[in-house]
Amino acid sequence: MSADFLYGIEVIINGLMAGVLYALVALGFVLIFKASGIFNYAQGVMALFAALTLVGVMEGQVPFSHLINAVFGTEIHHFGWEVPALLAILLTLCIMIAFAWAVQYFVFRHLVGQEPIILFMATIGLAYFLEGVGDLMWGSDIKTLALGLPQGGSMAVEEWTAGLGGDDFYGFFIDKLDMVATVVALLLVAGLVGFAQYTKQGRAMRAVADDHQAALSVGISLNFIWVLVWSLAGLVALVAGVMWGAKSGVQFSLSLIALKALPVLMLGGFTSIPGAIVGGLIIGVGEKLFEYTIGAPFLGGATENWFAYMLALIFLVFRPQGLFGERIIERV
Amino acid sequence: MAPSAQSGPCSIPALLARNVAQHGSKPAYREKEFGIWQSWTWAEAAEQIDALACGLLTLGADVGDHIAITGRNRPALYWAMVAAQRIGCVPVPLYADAAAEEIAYALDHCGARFVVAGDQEQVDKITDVREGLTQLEHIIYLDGRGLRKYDHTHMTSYADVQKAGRAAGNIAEVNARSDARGYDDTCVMLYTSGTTGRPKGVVLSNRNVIETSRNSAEFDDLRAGDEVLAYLPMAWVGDFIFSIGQAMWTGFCVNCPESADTMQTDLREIGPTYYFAPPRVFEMQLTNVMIRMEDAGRFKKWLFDHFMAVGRRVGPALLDGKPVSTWDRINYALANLLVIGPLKNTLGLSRVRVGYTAGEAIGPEIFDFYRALGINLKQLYGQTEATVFITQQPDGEVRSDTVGVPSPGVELKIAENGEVFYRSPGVFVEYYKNAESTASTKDTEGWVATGDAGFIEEETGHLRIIDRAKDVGKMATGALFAPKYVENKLKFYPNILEAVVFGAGRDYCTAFINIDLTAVGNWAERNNIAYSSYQELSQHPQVLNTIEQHVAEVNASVAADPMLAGCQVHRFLVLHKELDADDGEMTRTRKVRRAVIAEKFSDLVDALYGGLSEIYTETEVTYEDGRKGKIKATLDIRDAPVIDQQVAAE
Amino acid sequence: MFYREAGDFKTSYEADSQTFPIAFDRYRYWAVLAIAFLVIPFVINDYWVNAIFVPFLIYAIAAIGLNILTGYCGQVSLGTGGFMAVGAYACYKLMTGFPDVSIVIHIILAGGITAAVGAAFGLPSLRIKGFYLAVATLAAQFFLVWLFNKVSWFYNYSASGQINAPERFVAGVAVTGPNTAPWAQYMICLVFLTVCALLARNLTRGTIGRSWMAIRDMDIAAEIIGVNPLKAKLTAFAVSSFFIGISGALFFAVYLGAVEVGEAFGIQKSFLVLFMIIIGGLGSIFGSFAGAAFLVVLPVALKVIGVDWLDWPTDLVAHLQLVIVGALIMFFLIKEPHGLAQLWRVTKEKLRLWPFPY
Amino acid sequence: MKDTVVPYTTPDGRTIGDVLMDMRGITLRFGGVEAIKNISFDIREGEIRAIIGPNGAGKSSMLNVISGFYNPQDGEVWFRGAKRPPMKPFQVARQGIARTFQNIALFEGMTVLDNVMTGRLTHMKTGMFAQALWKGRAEREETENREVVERIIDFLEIQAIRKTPVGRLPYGLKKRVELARALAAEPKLLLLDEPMAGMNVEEKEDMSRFILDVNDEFGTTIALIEHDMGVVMDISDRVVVMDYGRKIGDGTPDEVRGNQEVIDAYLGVAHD
Repeated sequence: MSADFLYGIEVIINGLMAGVLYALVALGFVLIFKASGIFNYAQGVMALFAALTLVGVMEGQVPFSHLINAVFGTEIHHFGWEVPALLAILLTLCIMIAFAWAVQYFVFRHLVGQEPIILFMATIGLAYFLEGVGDLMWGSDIKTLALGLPQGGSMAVEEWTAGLGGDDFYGFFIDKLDMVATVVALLLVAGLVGFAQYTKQGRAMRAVADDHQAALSVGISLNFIWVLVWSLAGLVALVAGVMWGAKSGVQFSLSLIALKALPVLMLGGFTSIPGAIVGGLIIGVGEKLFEYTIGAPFLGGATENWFAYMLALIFLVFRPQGLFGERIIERV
Repeated sequence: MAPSAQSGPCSIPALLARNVAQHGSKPAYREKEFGIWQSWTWAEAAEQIDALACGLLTLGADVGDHIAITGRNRPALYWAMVAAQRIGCVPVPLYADAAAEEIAYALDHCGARFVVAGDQEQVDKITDVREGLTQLEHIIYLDGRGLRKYDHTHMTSYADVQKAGRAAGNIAEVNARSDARGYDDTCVMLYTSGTTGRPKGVVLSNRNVIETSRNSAEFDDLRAGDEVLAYLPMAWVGDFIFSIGQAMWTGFCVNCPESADTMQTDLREIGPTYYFAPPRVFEMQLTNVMIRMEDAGRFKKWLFDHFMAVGRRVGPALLDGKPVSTWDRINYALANLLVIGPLKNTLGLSRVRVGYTAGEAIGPEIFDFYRALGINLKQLYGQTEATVFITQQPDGEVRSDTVGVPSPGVELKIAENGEVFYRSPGVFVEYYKNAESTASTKDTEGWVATGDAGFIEEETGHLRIIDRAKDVGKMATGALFAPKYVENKLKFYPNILEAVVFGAGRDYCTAFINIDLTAVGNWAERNNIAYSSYQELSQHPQVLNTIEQHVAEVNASVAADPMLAGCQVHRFLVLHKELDADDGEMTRTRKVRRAVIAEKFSDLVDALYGGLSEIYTETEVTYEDGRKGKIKATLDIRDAPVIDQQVAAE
Repeated sequence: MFYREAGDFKTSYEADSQTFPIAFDRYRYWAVLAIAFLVIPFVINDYWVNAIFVPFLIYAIAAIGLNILTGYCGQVSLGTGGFMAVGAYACYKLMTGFPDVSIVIHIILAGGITAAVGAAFGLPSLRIKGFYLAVATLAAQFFLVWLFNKVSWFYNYSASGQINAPERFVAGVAVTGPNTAPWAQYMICLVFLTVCALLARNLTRGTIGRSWMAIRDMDIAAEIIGVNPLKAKLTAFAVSSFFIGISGALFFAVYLGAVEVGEAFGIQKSFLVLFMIIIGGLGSIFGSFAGAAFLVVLPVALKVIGVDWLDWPTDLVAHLQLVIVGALIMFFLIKEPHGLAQLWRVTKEKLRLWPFPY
Repeated sequence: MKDTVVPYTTPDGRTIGDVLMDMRGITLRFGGVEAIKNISFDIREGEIRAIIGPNGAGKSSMLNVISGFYNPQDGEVWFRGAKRPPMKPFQVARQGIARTFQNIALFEGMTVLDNVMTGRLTHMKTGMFAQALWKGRAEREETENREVVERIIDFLEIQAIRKTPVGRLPYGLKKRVELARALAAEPKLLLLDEPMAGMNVEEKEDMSRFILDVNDEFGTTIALIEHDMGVVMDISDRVVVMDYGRKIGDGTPDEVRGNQEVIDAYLGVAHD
């Protein structure tokens, strides 16, 4: 097999793995959107916040230390202990759940029945708010997330695949972390789907998604469901945050993965879990391939920034409801 | 001072011509229609009038014909009156809300050949009674809405008549006719809403209208550039003088509201500088203000009460040009900025330079409220036969209890029975086709009986109306007995709903009082005084004390006028039931039936004069469902403090 | 309280439908204009110009633009930053390409070019609605920024990848370039803002404005009364982009002087302007001003209080600002979806009814 | 025209003229469902034409075909003597067909005046640049159209609420404002979708009066849907009766009343 072709395969594989992560983030959106009709722009910032918190907890940072120091002229920074990763993750999860409750209680409870666009703008506000809070709590300096996840390319794969091509082919370069991430993401996706399908809360969640009134009438508490989905979104955010954070450090740009997820959703449809997954994969592969074949050689690279959007945009014009989204029928 | 027929314009059309010449491009009429104030300059108005006049000629109107006009206040209808005068006809405005048969009577009585009707409603009323009216030839309607399908053989739209007129080109004829109008020719005929018997057609000459208009305009220095809101019935002499007489004389602008129910907003938009309203209108406005202020926040409420108090203290003084301390002036300026100014503005009265009220007595607190706002609200006394003005209040001499000094050119005299007579250039020509009523009202020297009893205060020269002359009686002492006068004074107290004063042929006056359940009830609640029934409340000692104070105050003010000092209430009792039309004690229009009451409660009357201190009585009452029942009660009889007349005189 | 409307009546539809029907408002409007044009230029100094006035004036133009699209026509756009960039780069190319044409022409042309680009990106709005569209406009944002980054023709192949505004004059006075007098910067922005505001007002009060609002309130009903949705939406996009383009041009040429597209016109810009109209008031020209003023003054105020008075570290204050802005957005969306403009309207009504409560 | 018709005069003196709109064999399907099955009927100038029928009879679908929301799979729509190609609603509007909706479709964000002014959009031609300058052409056009609108506002007696945002209005008034907006377009054909739905008795009487007045004063041709028989029979000249997408009756109210099929299908329903 020719090297170019094989490199193409490699690109696709990497694309697929990136796609899984996109899908993961996109899932966070879909969960909330299905249940509450809210398009949660803050998803990305939630990931950032989760990662920041995780790091902060592990390192035993004092929350809001900057603020406290500034106000009281103290000089405190750390509690002086370190928290083991797993415990830290649990703590972070609790915080994310508390956050989910707060969001529901203070914001969206008051916006029930508003147009989607209003809710969307509210989440943009939320994103700003949360980013500010995160920075206030843990400071805005870039942090490294040391969970001991494997780093660098996987020699095993490389050697194992080197044989496939001729002399000018050195085997697939695949990042270990990406592999881990892919596995985790797949597990999480599976878990979520399972949750939605087979648990009582999951079924309630879907009921709410289908029809609020009906759900109410069978005694499902909307508030509870909404807090639940926000919590799940928090979980997703945490995982995504960990993966991305471990990959490229915990910093503001992390919050931009939300922007990555948007086209995924437009492609897959805002209301479809499988859509999110497929969409994620398409985007992941698509942008990598485009960059590899056209972007880098002809357009000066860095086309990932917009390719996904263009793809989604063109796609939308022909199929506004996305791949798997329910058909939008206009009543007169 | 009255100019002879030669000098100056001697008819409304002549005045119109003068206005066109003097301020042809100034606004003469406005009407709120289609969302904006449609405006006509004097020149434009004159053109409209001419067109209609010519049109009427084509319809064959002859000199001396009567042309009836009915509908709500609209410029086009005012033009119709002038157009009629242009061609030597007599305009006869009718009450728009009059019933069909009343209209039928008027049309038949004046033998109108043409009617200018405002809209479908008016047209329908006329067509209903048309058979009876032999002379009626043609109906001219203004608003064609819903009239499309009507038989148009004897009906034309206002616009079409004008079109015909513009086409006919017989303006010369029109001018000839209006030039022929003399100073003593009929200007307008107005039907007095007859309280007794048939309405009478009061004939007013150009002299009447023009001279009263001129005098009254000079009296209040009305000028071109003033704004009035024409919303009172066109058939009422007041509206004719304000909206045609004075408007034509001074050349000020007449504004017509969009409809009756938008009157308040339209008033606010126009902000008239010269404003007339009967007391009930002012009263209604005041009540609205108070009700709306009830819902205001605590601070606003406090602000309002505080600064209205300032206003009440300072406002009238400022209006009357009395000396006011600088501190008060500052206070008032502040009040004006924070409360009074905005309030006047929302009421639409902030530009009022001269305001008049007339027709019935106005409550002092109402009167003072508007004076406190710095609105120059004055009272006048007049009637159709006088072309409105008999007396009016000059600036700086305004009081709620007089109707002012004789208007320019008016002479007054008081007959020994107290009836007021006047003589003036405004005195009407005659009652149309009714010589004997004319004779009975107007004597050979031109003195006219008003039918009201009153007297003139020596020191001020102000006229004070006591009562209808026929209701004024004599007491045993020979002193004047004017129950209504006293009753009104009593009724101005919110606590007192009704009062009936006795004393005709007696030595002194006594009174029945009805408490106002809402007012007194509130008071009782505030001072947590328990009561189970109207009756119990009415006999509560504290209530009686309050009422006694009121009576005392009334006595004091009554005693101030020597002529009436005899009418002070010496003894009174508070009735145990409300006087009620169902029990025949009042008319449906809530006027007390003195005789009936005196007869029904004879025991109480006797007790009052018999010097008892309390009396037990049983009264038959009718409940809502018509059942009859008896209520028993023991009523206190109180002696009210009176001021000795000799003392008062000194 | 200060309103005296009695006698302020209308005798023509022109008078009835004028921008400030109430005399009192009219006088206030003229007063503001007079101060803006005749007083401020003479008292203003460099700090105020750069910290408050020029940014305010420029953002106000952008806010008006976005408000036309979002507030009046109901199409949410997150591409504002990108469109501002178009304006900026168009202006730059024109300035460098035709040095002897007046800068004013350039800025207007820049607006026109942006209008074209905007209309192009508006095309999807026919098929996709609500926040689907909002997300779609992000495509514009990213694509455009990428474009101006990668294609060096746009920045005349300069090594830094930056664009720098050469010195240009209006009536002999330098309005761009390093040695521009503060008052000159202020004046040119003020003039553009005033004109833009007037144009916007005229468009929104008339036929086009009504078809926009019809589309916003109920697109089906709009169609049934004869509004062509394509035309309405595209005109909205075009007009909106025109204003945004002008603001972008001014932002680059007059305010910053030198621009690196990523940081000057990133997605944060899009959000900033969106926030301005949310806080200021959707569907209100005045709201655009209020919002712009608010979000321009807020950081300065925070900085003055936080850094200068309490001497906290700058980054801390910056974070606080994020929190406050975010919270405000949510607050307004919950409590007062029509923003400061609505608050203003309510107050005005109260003053007109004074002393009555209703 | 398929068949020539003689103009005639109604008892109350209105002239009913030529065929204005002719629906020929209209069939409309949603997926498998046939909402309208091969229906033909015509609407003549100056008449009040009612389409009645029980719920789900396909009345609204028929109205939506006329106003261009749905394009029928089979059949032809003839308007003013010409076959109408498939059109978008706004093109239909520009042909001079205005309508109201059963569940009011007003622009809640605007005042009554602005709402009614939108009805004039099809009559307003000034270009964007002229509008941006406002003074001159745009302002003149605005004023001219405002005059028309004000007369309609006056006609429907909604002067008092001229400047109120429609959001604040009660249901009955909203219906009237929507009628005003439709009238403002000075349509050749006015479609009313259940104009009296959800109204109390005297509101219904008012609305009937207005409909008759409109038809009388402006000579507007009116087609209306209503399932309250009583009102329809009083005000309409001719009635089409639909049931399950079929036409089961067509003629004057009296003829329709007589029609056995109608009685079975419809009045039976109406009685219980």
